[in-house]
Amino acid sequence: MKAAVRLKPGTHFIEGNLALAEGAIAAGCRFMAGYPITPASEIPNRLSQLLPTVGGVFLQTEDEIAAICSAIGASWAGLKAMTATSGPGVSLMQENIGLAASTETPLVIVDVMRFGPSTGVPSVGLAGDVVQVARGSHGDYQIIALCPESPQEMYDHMIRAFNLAERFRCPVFVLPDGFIGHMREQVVIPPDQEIELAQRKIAPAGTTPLERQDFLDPEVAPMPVFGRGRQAHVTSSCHNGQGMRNLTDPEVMHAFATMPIEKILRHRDQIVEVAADYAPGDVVIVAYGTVARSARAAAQAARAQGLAVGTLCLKTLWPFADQEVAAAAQQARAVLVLENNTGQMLPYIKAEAAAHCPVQFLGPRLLGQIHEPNAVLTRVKEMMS
Amino acid sequence: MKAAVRLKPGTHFIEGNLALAEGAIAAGCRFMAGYPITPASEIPNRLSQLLPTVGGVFLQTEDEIAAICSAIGASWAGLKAMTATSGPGVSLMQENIGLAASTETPLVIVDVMRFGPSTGVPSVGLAGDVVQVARGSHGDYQIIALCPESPQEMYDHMIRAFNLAERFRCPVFVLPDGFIGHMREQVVIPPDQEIELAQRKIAPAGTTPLERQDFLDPEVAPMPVFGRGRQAHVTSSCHNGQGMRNLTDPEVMHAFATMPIEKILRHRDQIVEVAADYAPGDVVIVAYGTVARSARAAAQAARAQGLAVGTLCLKTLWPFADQEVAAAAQQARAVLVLENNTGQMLPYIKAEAAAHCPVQFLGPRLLGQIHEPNAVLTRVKEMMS
Amino acid sequence: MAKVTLFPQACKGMEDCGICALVCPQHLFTSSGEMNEAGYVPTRLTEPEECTGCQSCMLSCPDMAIVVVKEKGEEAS
Amino acid sequence: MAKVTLFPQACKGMEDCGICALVCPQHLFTSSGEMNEAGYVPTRLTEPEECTGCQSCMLSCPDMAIVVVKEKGEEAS
Amino acid sequence: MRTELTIAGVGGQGSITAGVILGAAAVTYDHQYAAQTSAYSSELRGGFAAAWVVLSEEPVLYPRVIAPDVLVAQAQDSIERFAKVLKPQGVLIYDSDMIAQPPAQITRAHPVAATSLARNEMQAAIVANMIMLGALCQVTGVVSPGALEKAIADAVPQGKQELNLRAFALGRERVG
Amino acid sequence: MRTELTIAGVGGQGSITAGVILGAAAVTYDHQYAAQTSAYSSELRGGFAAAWVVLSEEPVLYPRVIAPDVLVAQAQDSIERFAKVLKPQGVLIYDSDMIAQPPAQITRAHPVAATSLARNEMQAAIVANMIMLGALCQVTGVVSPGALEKAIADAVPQGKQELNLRAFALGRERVG
Amino acid sequence: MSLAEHPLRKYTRPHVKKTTTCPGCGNGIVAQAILWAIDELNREEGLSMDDFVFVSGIGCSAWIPSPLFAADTLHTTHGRPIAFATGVKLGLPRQKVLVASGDGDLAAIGGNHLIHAARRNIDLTVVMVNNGIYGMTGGQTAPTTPRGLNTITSPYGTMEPEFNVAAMVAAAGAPYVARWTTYHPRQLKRAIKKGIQKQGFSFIEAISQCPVQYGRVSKLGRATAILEHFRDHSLKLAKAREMSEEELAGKITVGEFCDRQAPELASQWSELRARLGKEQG
Amino acid sequence: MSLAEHPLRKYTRPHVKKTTTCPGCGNGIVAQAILWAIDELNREEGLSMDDFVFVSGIGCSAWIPSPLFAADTLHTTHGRPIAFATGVKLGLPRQKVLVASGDGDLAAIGGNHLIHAARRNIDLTVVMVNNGIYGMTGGQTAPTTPRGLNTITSPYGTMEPEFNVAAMVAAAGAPYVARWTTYHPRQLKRAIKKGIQKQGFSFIEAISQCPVQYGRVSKLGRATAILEHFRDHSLKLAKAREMSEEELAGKITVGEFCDRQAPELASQWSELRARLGKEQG
Ligand SMILES: Cc1ncc(C[n+]2csc(CCOP(=O)(O)OP(=O)(O)O)c2C)c(N)n1
Ligand SMILES: Cc1ncc(C[n+]2csc(CCOP(=O)(O)OP(=O)(O)O)c2C)c(N)n1
Ligand code: SF4
Ligand code: SF4
Ligand code: SF4
Ligand code: SF4
Ligand code: SF4
Ligand code: SF4
Ligand SMILES: [Mg+2]
Ligand SMILES: [Mg+2]
Repeated sequence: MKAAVRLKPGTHFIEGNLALAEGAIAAGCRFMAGYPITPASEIPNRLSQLLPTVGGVFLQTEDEIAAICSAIGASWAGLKAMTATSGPGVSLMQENIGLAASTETPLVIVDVMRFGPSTGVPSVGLAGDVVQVARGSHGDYQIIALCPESPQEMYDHMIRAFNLAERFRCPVFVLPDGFIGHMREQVVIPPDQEIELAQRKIAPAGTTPLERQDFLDPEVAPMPVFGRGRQAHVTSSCHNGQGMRNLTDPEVMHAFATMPIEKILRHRDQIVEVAADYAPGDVVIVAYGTVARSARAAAQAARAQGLAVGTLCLKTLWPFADQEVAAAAQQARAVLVLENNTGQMLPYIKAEAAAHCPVQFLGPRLLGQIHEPNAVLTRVKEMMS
Repeated sequence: MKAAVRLKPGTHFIEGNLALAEGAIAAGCRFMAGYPITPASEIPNRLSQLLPTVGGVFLQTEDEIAAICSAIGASWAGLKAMTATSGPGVSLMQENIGLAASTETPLVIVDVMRFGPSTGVPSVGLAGDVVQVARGSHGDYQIIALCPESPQEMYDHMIRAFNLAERFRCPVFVLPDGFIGHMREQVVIPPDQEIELAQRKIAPAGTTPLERQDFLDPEVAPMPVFGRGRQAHVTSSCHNGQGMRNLTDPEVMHAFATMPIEKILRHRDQIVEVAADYAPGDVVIVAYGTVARSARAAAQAARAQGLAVGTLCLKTLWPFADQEVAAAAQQARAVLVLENNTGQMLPYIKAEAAAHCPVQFLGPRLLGQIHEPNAVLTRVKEMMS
Repeated sequence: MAKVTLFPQACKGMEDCGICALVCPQHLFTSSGEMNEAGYVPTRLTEPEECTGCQSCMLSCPDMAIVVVKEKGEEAS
Repeated sequence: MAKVTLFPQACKGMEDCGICALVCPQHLFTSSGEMNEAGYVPTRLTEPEECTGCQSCMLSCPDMAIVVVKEKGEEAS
Repeated sequence: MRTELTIAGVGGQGSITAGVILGAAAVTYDHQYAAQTSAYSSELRGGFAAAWVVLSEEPVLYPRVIAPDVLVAQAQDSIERFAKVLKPQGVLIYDSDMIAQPPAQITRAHPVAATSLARNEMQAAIVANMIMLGALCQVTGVVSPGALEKAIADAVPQGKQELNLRAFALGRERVG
Repeated sequence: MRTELTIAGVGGQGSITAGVILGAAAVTYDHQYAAQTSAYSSELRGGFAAAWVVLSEEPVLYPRVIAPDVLVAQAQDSIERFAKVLKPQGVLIYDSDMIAQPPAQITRAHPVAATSLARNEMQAAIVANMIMLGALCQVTGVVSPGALEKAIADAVPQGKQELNLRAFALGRERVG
Repeated sequence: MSLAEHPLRKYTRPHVKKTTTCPGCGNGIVAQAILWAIDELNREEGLSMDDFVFVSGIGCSAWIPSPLFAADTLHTTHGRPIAFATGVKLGLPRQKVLVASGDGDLAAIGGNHLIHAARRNIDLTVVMVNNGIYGMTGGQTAPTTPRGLNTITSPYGTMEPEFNVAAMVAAAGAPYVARWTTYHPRQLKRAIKKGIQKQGFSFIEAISQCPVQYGRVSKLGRATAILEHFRDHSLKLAKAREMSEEELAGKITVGEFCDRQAPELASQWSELRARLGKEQG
Repeated sequence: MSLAEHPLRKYTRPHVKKTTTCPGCGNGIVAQAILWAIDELNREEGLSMDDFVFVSGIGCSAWIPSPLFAADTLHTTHGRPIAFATGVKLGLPRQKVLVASGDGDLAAIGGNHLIHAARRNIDLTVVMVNNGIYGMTGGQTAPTTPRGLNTITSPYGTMEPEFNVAAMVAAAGAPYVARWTTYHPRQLKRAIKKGIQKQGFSFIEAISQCPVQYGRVSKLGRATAILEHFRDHSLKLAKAREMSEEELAGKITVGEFCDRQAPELASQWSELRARLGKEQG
């Protein structure tokens, strides 16, 4: 095969997974390790064509565990690295998602979510992995997760994901469902020079661990990437500020567990993104991903009928938009939570909203199908009456 | 080695992990597959001695994935089966936890929780896996999880866990932390004949899948265990009421995902167990596991000082004790949540309580150490003032 | 001497499969020219009497669309 | 001829380890009888002049507690 | 205005390709917005295949087709699956070689003998979908012919463009 | 009444075994409740080892020792780690072979020359911990001697019982 | 003569009228080879489908027993069938447990279970369909893909060498290992039969055609073209052992890699339980 | 002469004054063998610690490079070091990437990464410490435990045979495979050096003593007793190949299992990127 070529700047009509792959290249991704799985396979399929043309590497691993581990390895080698999979792959990656979080490794993990549990229905999308990406590994840790609702956002979120991963030295998930992954829509690709890219801070030349605060820096610490003589000491065991293993000092333990969480939460305002469109007294529909589109369509229809209905669409799922949800609930007459699953984010939303207004939940009529705007409207009217 | 012998009925002073192993044998466990890991290793160590003496099998597998898979296989072979591990092992098992849930396989999974994330501090206990056991696999599913707070409960909960697994055909977790796993305390072992054991319902002889409702029975369906000519058709793909794969019918999909959840939620009153000790107007401390003991000690001290303080200790973590928490919050002046982690169950508790009273969280002063009753008392007093 | 029975409804067709035609040492298979319910054009036997009963077609057919019964109670080898 | 240097603070002791004593073809190692800071009783060389400089002890010591320098600039083999 | 279209057939007829080209034409050359989804069964033969396209002058919010304004049916199976959800005043464009009689309640039904035209006039059964696209363009005008022609040229392999464009033109001419 | 005890030493001195036996005696033969926890460093030599025991007539709620009523110290290191948390009126029992001078603020300090007694009188350095247990029993009476004797017999290997029981008795006699 | 009269139909679920594999797919040939082997064992030793548990993973080849075979079948997760089968066998030591799955399933993601089951020597019969590709997910590289081939995820040519799975499984300790192609249905059947009869771990690699995905990326196209390739490039192991690596390039070695005796795990467990049960009792 | 004057101390982190392994543990011998090999390469080819990345898993043996070695070190999760190392190598093709870890880590839970890295032939040097046991978790059976031995999780005797890891890795495709014991520190050093120099996947199995756990369960006890066992039971591969299986029982075969040339993955990637970069540019 001759060298594949990236899509030119301009408007394209492409499926979400392809938009995501183009976004990865534009974001500076130079390493992907992956294992095929429906409905994410178009991502490795495409990146195996593109990566070597921009000096990158694509590795099809023996399984998803090897995929995330080699992506982490490549990140420590200094490359912007990613993997892409679906729920079963994320389940297998859980142990090393924790490693990435606790070693503060920049990494982008794409989960094109499919109908679960277990093998389920590979070709049908469902937002069933939204809590597993944040809480599926053992212990306390914090990741970032973005949730696109269109092929355009699949492109845009990849750039944001790599930027956040580099900026905060942490794993960042991009969480489309299979429906968006396979849907085609207009995608505007900007010229490279208009794309702002973040690069990780790298530990200054010549420093060795004892001179640095590599891990437990309360701010995000510069990363001692490999191959530059910095004698990085990276370990998934509890370690002190220099990265040195320490399994006895309670202060070190506490910091080991909490610092990588707090460095993200402290910057939550730079990370958390919502699309808020509501007024005081509205019934506010809270939604994310594919069904955020149902929410907005329903609100549009409601307003056309003169009803006070607003929306709060979560673009980041993690860190959770606690303040934004609470703010909406404070002004709202009631909150209606739409989720393309049995209500996984509901407790998190309710925890922030329930003190302020009634909270109800609406799943799709049948799991695997997305909410029809009419069904949402009907429920909103019931809530109002 | 000569045949090992079980502990005799009576009072023993033993560590939690040994109590748990004895409980497993008493519960009728006849298959364990496992992989050593601190702080759970005493369980395989002991069960490898005991199981063959009662006609059972112990298999040390190549990894934790194989452990859960062979335990599921053994369960379909008709044995009461279990595995035991710690957080890293649960992370690796996630994919097949989903399989067990969706194929409705009776299975007991012990997670002796250790300080995480990642390798963390193996020898220090921490309740860091309480959400991962319920939400760490992809898709929507429901498990049962019990949370012992003493070696005695490690024994008792194992019997309950096997009974619930058999009764509801689902994976049941037992979730001590490493502190309880390694702590020694009095354990009263009853004579076998006083222990009530549940056995799974087995599909009637001679039936083939087409004559049964194996999977999607709204009640818990009889299990067509292997080796009895029932031509069981077991699959982790979406399947219909006869267990036959079906990836196109939306009604089948919906039922595939929701039935195994609802069969448990419908019987939540038989499953959910709390220890409630509060009066109207109390500050109610909600806690579970090791730190439930801190909660009760603090409440005892508070009452001795004439303060209105009560406790609600969760014995089952999943299904979540939503009604019990809401009921407590309705009567409470305020709720104080103690967790031996950074607040993983907090959103679930707050979601039910926040509409009724203020909710606060208190973690241990340093993660890895448990709450001292005095620290709890101080916070309670602050909440009262 | 052998009796070959074809199940044209099970056959996935000469054009898409055609394995029987490849493996028959007597070259007895050809297209039947008629579409079955599934949309494939199954094979047919040109000269059944030339069949040696070798059963290669039966063993190689991926869709259990062929049975060859040897006469005089011979067994599959 | 060779010069053997021992680092008794690094040694984990004749009783618990004793590998140098096993591998020395000249049987030159014995217990020093004195406990080091870590609580082990390190080895010592009985007759340093008998050492052939074979370096077996150095290569086999798990705790980098022995250095053998050959004289006349010989190299480790 | 939001227009919902369904293009359906059996595997191998190119219904999904037609849907993709329709969306691409609208977005790339007609300054419209489009969202396109699809489904197909796993059988190589005899299964079903369908593309759904939502067209609009504004960004499409709800991306699925609920009740199509236009149904393009390439097989009897498509009628059985989708005729019942067609909007009351909806348009049906159907391959009259494959569908003998459209349901009576559909008042705006336009036949085109796509299969036989493709076979006999184009010597390429494979371009029946382009004939259907031409018919769709002619009857509904939801996307301009020029835009569709450019999108077809983009989508088909080098050397096959002329054939496909001729089929598209034929569909525009011969639709009833 | 709740009694908190800490038994500490360096690896190999058997402090944890002593703690386990203490708890077992209380629970199995003395009708008390006990919760016992422990910690040790990974070094084979020179590390630290400690057992914590909470004794009570009622079930033990909070299972950790916060401020011990009794500290059994088998090494200087144990004093450094734990003397500061000993309750103001707390009891210290220490191996006077290992610890020259207990901290002045500890008023109730009881020496016992466990190491030398074990070596010289028992010809078994390993039973120093039993001597300490005897001393503890004698000084505090938190668990009855009979219960401790039975628990020791349960815990040690066949054939070593007599030796250990003698050491226990010696500790009771010789504590200062 | 109705469909039901095919002699193997007595071993298949009555409501499964047709396979969902693509036309010409080798999976059907492997499925039949298994059933013909069982048919012979039925006639010779009285074994029936009730004596079997079939376990498979995820992938096209994993559909061989499930839902087709009228027996206990366990269709598991990708890569794990051997691990599940191990539990089944230890729980039901008298059942015959047969695993049928793909090369990606058993030798890529499932490789660890494969080598450890071989080492343990647990009495399973594993039939691995090696079609050199990931069929189900659409033509990506498998560890078994020949070096140089352009696949969907190796568009510039596969850089990694083809996995000699049978040889590695033999080296891992399996007592019975054989390899045949779908062009050798009789030998395949015989090897599977021998595998079932063997008390111990047996591994049968069936080189097979995936006309749709492998046919596409290799440009061999049709099933028959791939079968012709098998016919023209197969080489008996005995002969291959005398040849140099260069001479063997592009060849498919077929035959029995090993056939030896070794203590089997499930039966050792039965003995131990019997012994300890007596000691206890 | 202070501690720092040990000639290998220039390769270790200055603040790591002592190892935390048990007395007599073979891990220290293996650590030294690696450093002596590097020391020779330093003198002969000018390689320095800055040219290396060391990767390990979890287990006692995984502590060999971490925290001791003064270089980039990556201490990962149990079983996964080879997978991490693969990413490191592809990202930094000019670095030498060396994996040192235990038998449980690399051959039990990590077996799949091991065989696939061997097959892929990616330029890593893997040093596997085979102490026949799970040391860190307290003496449970490892796949490398000899049949019959009573361990903590096989109290009635291990029923599974001992894994011949080196032979399997060679069968999986590794171009360089050798096995020595800690009684052979010179040969071990030479094999590691050769492995580092080899462009391709090299695997060095170091049979080693765990006096604490293996010593306990085997009743061999002390480090020196286990080393004597190695001394008395080691057998050169060339000789072993002429012997029957029975004669080989209980023997430890040592030597080079293979040493061959094959296209390496990371360098193929470098070539591909160069080629496509040109086509693009
Ligand atoms: C954990 C997980 N990863 C990936 C997949 C997606 N997947 C399904 S089948 C398959 C590969 C199938 O290849 P193979 O086993 O060779 O079977 P074939 O289809 O070629 O017969 C993959 C990667 C999955 N189902 N689960
Ligand atoms: C996923 C996971 N499972 C289990 C463990 C526990 N664990 C730590 S080290 C180890 C085995 C170590 O054995 P080996 O690799 O042979 O190293 P050794 O200690 O013998 O050198 C195990 C099972 C773990 N850390 N992570
Ligand atoms: S049995 Fe043999 S000869 Fe007869 S049709 Fe089949 S393949 Fe041809
Ligand atoms: S082999 Fe079978 S399916 Fe294939 S063409 Fe012949 S009869 Fe039909
Ligand atoms: S160098 Fe050789 S002879 Fe000298 S002390 Fe060491 S082992 Fe003995
Ligand atoms: S080999 Fe080293 S550590 Fe061991 S006894 Fe000798 S000098 Fe000490
Ligand atoms: S894709 Fe390939 S392996 Fe799968 S069924 Fe079709 S031909 Fe067979
Ligand atoms: S337990 Fe064994 S392997 Fe681990 S450090 Fe001690 S002697 Fe070495
Ligand atoms: Mg395959
Ligand atoms: Mg080991």
